[in-house]
Amino acid sequence: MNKLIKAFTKESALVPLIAILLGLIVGAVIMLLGGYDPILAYRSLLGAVFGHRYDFGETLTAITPILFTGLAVAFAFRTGLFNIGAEGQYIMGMTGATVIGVTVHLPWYLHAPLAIIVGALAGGVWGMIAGYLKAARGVNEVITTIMLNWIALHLANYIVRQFLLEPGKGRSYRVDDSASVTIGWLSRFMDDARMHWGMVAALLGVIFFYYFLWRTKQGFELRVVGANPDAASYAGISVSKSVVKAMFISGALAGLAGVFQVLGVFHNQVISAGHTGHGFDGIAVALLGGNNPLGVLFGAILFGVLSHGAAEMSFGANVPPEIIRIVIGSVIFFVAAPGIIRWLLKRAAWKKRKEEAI
Amino acid sequence: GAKNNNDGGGAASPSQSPSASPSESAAPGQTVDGKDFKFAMVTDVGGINDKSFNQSAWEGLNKLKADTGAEVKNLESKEASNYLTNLNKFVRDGYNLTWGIGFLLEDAVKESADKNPDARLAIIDGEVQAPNVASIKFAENEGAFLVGVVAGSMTKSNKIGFVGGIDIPVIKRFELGFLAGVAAVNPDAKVEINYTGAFDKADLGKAAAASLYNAGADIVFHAAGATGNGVFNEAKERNKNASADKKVWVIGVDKDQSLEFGDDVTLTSMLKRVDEAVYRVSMEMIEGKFPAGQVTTLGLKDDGVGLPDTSKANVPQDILDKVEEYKQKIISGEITVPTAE
Amino acid sequence: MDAATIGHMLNTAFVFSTALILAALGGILSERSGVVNIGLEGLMTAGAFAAAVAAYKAQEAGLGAASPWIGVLAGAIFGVLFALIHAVATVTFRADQVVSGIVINFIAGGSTLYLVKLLFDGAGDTALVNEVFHKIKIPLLSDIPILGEGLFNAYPTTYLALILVGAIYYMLYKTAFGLRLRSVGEHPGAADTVGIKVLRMRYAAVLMSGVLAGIGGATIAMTTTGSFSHNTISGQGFIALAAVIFGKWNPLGALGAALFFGFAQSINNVLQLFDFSSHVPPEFIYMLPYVLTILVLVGAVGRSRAPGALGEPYSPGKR
Amino acid sequence: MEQAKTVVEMRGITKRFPGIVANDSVDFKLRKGEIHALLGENGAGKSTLMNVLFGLYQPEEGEIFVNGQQVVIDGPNKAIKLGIGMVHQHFKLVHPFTVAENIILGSEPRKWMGLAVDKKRAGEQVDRLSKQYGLNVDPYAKIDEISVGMQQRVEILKTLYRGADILIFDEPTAVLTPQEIGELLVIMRNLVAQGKSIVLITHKLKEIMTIADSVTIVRRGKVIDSLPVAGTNPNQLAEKMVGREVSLKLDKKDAALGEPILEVDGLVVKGRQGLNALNGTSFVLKRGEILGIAGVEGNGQSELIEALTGLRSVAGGSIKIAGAEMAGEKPRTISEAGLSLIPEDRHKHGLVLDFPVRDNMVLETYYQPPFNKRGFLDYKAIGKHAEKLVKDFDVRTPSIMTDARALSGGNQQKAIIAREVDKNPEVLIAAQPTRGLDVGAIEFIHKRLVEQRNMGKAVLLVSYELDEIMQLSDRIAVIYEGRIVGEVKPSETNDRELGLMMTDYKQKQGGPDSEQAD
Ligand SMILES: Nc1ncnc2c1ncn2[C@@H]1O[C@H](COP(=O)(O)OP(=O)(O)OP(=O)(O)O)[C@@H](O)[C@H]1O
Ligand SMILES: Nc1ncnc2c1ncn2[C@@H]1O[C@H](COP(=O)(O)OP(=O)(O)OP(=O)(O)O)[C@@H](O)[C@H]1O
Ligand SMILES: [Mg+2]
Ligand SMILES: [Mg+2]
Repeated sequence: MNKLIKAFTKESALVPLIAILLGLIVGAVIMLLGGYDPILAYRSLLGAVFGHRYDFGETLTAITPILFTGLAVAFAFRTGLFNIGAEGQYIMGMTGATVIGVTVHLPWYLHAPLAIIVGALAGGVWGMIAGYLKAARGVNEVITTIMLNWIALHLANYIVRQFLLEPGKGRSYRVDDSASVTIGWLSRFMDDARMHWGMVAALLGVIFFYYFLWRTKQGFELRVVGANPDAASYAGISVSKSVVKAMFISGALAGLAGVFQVLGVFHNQVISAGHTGHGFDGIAVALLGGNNPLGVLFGAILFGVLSHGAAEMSFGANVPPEIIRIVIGSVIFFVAAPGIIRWLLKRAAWKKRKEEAI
Repeated sequence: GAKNNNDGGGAASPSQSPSASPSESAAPGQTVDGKDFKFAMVTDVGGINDKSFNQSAWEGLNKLKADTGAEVKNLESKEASNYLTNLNKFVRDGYNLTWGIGFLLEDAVKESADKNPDARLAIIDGEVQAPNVASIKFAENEGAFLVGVVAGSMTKSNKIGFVGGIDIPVIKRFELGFLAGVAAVNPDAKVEINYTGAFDKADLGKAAAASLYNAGADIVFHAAGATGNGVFNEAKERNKNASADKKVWVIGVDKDQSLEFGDDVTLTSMLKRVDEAVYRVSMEMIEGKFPAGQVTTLGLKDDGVGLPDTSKANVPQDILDKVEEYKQKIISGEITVPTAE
Repeated sequence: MDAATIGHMLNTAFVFSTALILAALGGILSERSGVVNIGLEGLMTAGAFAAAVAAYKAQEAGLGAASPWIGVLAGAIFGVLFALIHAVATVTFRADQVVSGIVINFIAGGSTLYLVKLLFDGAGDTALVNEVFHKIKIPLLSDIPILGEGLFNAYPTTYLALILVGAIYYMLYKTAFGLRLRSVGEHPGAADTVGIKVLRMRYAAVLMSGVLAGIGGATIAMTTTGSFSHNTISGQGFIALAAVIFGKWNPLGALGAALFFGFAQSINNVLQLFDFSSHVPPEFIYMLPYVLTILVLVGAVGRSRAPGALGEPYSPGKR
Repeated sequence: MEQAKTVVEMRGITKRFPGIVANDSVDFKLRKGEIHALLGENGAGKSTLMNVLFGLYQPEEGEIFVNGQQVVIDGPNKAIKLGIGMVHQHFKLVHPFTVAENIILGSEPRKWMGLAVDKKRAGEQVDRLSKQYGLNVDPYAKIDEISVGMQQRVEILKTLYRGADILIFDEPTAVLTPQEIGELLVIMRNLVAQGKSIVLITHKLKEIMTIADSVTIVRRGKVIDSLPVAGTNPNQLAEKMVGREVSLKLDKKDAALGEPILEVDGLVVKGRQGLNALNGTSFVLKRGEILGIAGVEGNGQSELIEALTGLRSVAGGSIKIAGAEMAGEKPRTISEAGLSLIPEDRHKHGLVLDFPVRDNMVLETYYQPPFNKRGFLDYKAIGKHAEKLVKDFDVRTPSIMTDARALSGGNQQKAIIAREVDKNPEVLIAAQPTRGLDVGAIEFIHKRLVEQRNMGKAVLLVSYELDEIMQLSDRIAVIYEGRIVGEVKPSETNDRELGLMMTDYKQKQGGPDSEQAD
């Protein structure tokens, strides 16, 4: 608790806040240059997120997958691995859940859990491939995960087209209702927003992330390997095993993002022409959150709020929604380069002093 | 079956000539007052300037605005989970009719319609079973048959190419119709099929076209969205220095692509009158004749698909006559064009 | 498979590879100086955007065949502008290089589309440029079997890329500038103590990577798409990054890697011409380039060794 | 005229780092043609002072005069122009480059109108310089492929190539073998003879007595004294630098030998290029003794340690700990069988620098009770344990939550020793346990090793420093080309004999078995 209080009073908490402010200012300036009204735009944005129960609910739904992929990327980072493959693991998670949701028929208390587990495993295995290739053959995980993203896309399309396709449609059959993880009463309360258990699971993911890495024996091993693999092997920790394990867990987290999109949001899987971007957004979220579980949570919220609100900005103020990517990019930029903020603050202080002197 | 019929009062049947522009077909014209009406459309990730499908739909709505004074608006989706939220934005804002453009939005339209029974929605290229939704589909196979006739008649090498986006039912209809059309006029011609796996990768389209042309094809029909831009670029590239007898052709899709890429490479295009359909159905909404709950398939009969007038530039009249002949046979039911394997 | 087919495949491979080669060269320069560059994707995006817009404007202004070259120039300039952000963040302010690279991708993706919408009345893509590059047959050389069709009937940008491979190889390994650049990436402390301006070298390298990746993006707009939209650059930057690593941070290696990717892509289309391909699900054919890449990496002996100080910001006071 | 002879004068230099005054108005004078030693505890501020002189740090206060002129040294470039060169404690060499490339870097000979580096001329220049000062390096060898001693010569050549007259050596001997040290001292004399002036930072009093003309002693950033070497002695120097009396002599009672605990027999281990790094190594270590492994670096010591600890696969032979076969076992199994290691490279192998001291203290035992409870770590127990070790071993750290990176080298080493000794091992391998440490820290560590032995444990000491081996060991085994070529008792041998055995054992044939110590 003490730590938490300290965290908010330190410069480390001030920097993200200033970074967000600066990011929004950058966005505003660009909107002004483009001839748009930033005040109206930001008001629409906030209105879109907090103005209505429905929008609030949908914002939560938008946060869920990127919270998972953000955790996935951050987890790998913590163990010394750069997982650019959250996208592919996400797709495999989707596919695993769809396969179970469509082809297996079970009572709800078995069906949904099975679909979740299989989806997470599928994502995990997909991550593990990169981990194994790194551990056994020394192949750089950056390359393999990039390649595996594309392979996952086409493999998933194949599976959907070959085994799950609803005739005449470009997508799978609908998953059984017994596999659905929507929360009916909450959706009704939220004015039909697509509420599902994924958000809860993602929050559990945050807690798992923290507890596993900092409280368990295995997490300790992974962190040692991440921080100094040489020292790890001197301490009797198997580096290869750790790498595989870490990529499995990271992949499973990303896979869960896909699982809950299928079971909670779409209820089917389409033959997809390209990547969703959730995996890549996960990298941004992880970085925004400094690879800390709590930071990732805040990062995902910020990211989710901004991107969900972007549609309303273009709806209400006619601003191209791309502006939000510039805002998010700038925020990450200022978070990553606190030196710039300090420099700006110093200049501001210096100027003030000069003015006072005159 | 019932769902494939447009017998809901015949309201959705456009009745003009194939190459008619929306303005000519707008029979009621300025006399209709739509000032109190609000229309909207939601696209997938492509956006309204995709030079084909979405753009066509948006043109239809803008025409409506010009003719009736109705308010129109669009939103493009950044990813699949935005489809529903974007549709709902309009539905909740009291829009009279909200369009989902493309089969990808089918499920979202269904869900929005179920949750908002008082709202009116419509879907292009999809089929939604709901009392407050109008579904508009196209018989792409019929149109593709006709361009197949053109290709089969005009190929010199007896090799023809087809570049598809992704192997999904809609595109399959293009492929099968095209194959049938070629086979009808030129059983000796061989059609090489190449699916690129994407609708948005011009580089893949270019490479696919290159391999088809290298393999001897002189005409390539694409049904691949923006991937098809690569097909055009490859053809242009080849024609730049080629002698007249080595000239290659592209058959465009959705819109009259000769307007974009020029007559020198565009042999003809397989039109899909999304603009017309959007305009029509919206107009019916204003007139109080919205075909709610109906699935309308627009084929040759309804001029929902067909060839543009500009085909004259490259396709000789005798072949166009043949095309017209086949068109009548399809309309009369003498020929049935396959829709699926 | 006959010689002509192989020649055609090689030709297609070069079309794919050109942008990858250029961007990978950019990646090499940046990373050889010790600055990780996952912003290649964004730099290429900026380059493709600028090229499409500038070439379009040039074409409108009646500049004709010079238009694509103006596009390439604009691509280089835009690439540098975005690379400058990366350089300021990572070199001056010592921001995490990975983070900064991701930021470049974000901002480049967002701002180019924003500008497209501003410039083209809300459209999601630029107007089509008709004045694009055309393949140039080199007399005599293009008559060589296989290679003639494969290599000597190519876009001017392909020749440019190949020349740059040689030039950058020479620069890195034969000139004093190259020696210093590499030393800065291996051991900035060592470079500093012999009086090399570490930060200045890194700026130079990162900015050059902006030029090259920008040109790389421009070649895509000026040869394959003829326009710019949200997916003109979709993943090529990451593949180029893979080529940097696969090619062991060496220009020749990266050339080989980029060609390999291009070739694997072109196999794709050729395979579909064979009758047996109708028995293979197309998805497996699409996967092929990526699967092949992984297999080759697994088979390749020897781990690649990254520049010693890659990813480490340099501050003179730190040990 | 004293002024004329002074080449460098630093006056009132103050350099602060966050939370510490590294140099507190330090005065320092270097005369032409002298070797001037800088002496002080770890963290006293020696390197900082010299980094200021070399322009790497800017002092907050103070003035610098070079050859009587006041100068501002705002970067190494300036220092180089002033004729100052520095051989850093941690070499500043670009490893994938060749020797010549490293030397010419930054001022390369050119050809083709400056376009290309003239590598041939570079090689010739390096060759010439190397011969002139008797340095004997191969200009075309890669840094990766040459020994540490050679690397240091490259550093020296770098300064000479740039025309340095004032050379700074920061702990040059910490990483060298006795042979290399001897050669370095010759080189330094050579340099002085050719008119260069040298600042020598070292912790080894013996070296100061041997080679230096004057010595300046620093403690906690302040100069304590500056005096000619003639007329002082090691004990006096040690006292001045630590501020208390230090016993340079180790009290050690006779060994009480127990049964054999570590038996290595015919050990064969593959090295880098498929050659055998260990070639049938055999020795026996008994309870209650310290066995010193003496040898020139690169004769299989690293491989021996890695094989013993399970980090490297064994191609043949056997390793028995307390009678149980351990060859080919996993590191953890071996560790649990009672083997502990103080690794040679504390930053790379011994510590996770970005982890707090607390976590580093359980790096090998985190999975055992009471630290691990059913898969979960008990940080209370771990913290308590760390507090105890920090106290018992006098690890100077602000808190157990301080990152290991922030500790000084001596304290990092103490932390490692605390951890390893606390495991209560049957066999403790200490590899270079005091490299780079000051006399105070060395004294502490040596005492701990002897303590272990007195408790009936076995200690295997691997060191390249003959002094340390001679002082600590009960028995010395000499390793040469992957084989134990002789065993002697320290009381029955001397530096010269050991040195000979280490370099060419054939002269002492008949040794290994007949000399068996009992
Ligand atoms: N870059 C730095 N940042 C912060 N503090 C530093 C830095 N360098 C040195 N210090 C501090 O300055 C003090 C003096 O360090 P210095 O390296 O000069 O010691 P030293 O006498 O060379 O020690 P050693 O014998 O271990 O080499 C140390 O206590 C350390 O805390
Ligand atoms: N980045 C840093 N920030 C703060 N203090 C530092 C930093 N690097 C080193 N120090 C300080 O420098 C001091 C000495 O460190 P140094 O590495 O010189 O120790 P050392 O005894 O010379 O060890 P070794 O010889 O093994 O390197 C320590 O007290 C440490 O606090
Ligand atoms: Mg020091
Ligand atoms: Mg030291």
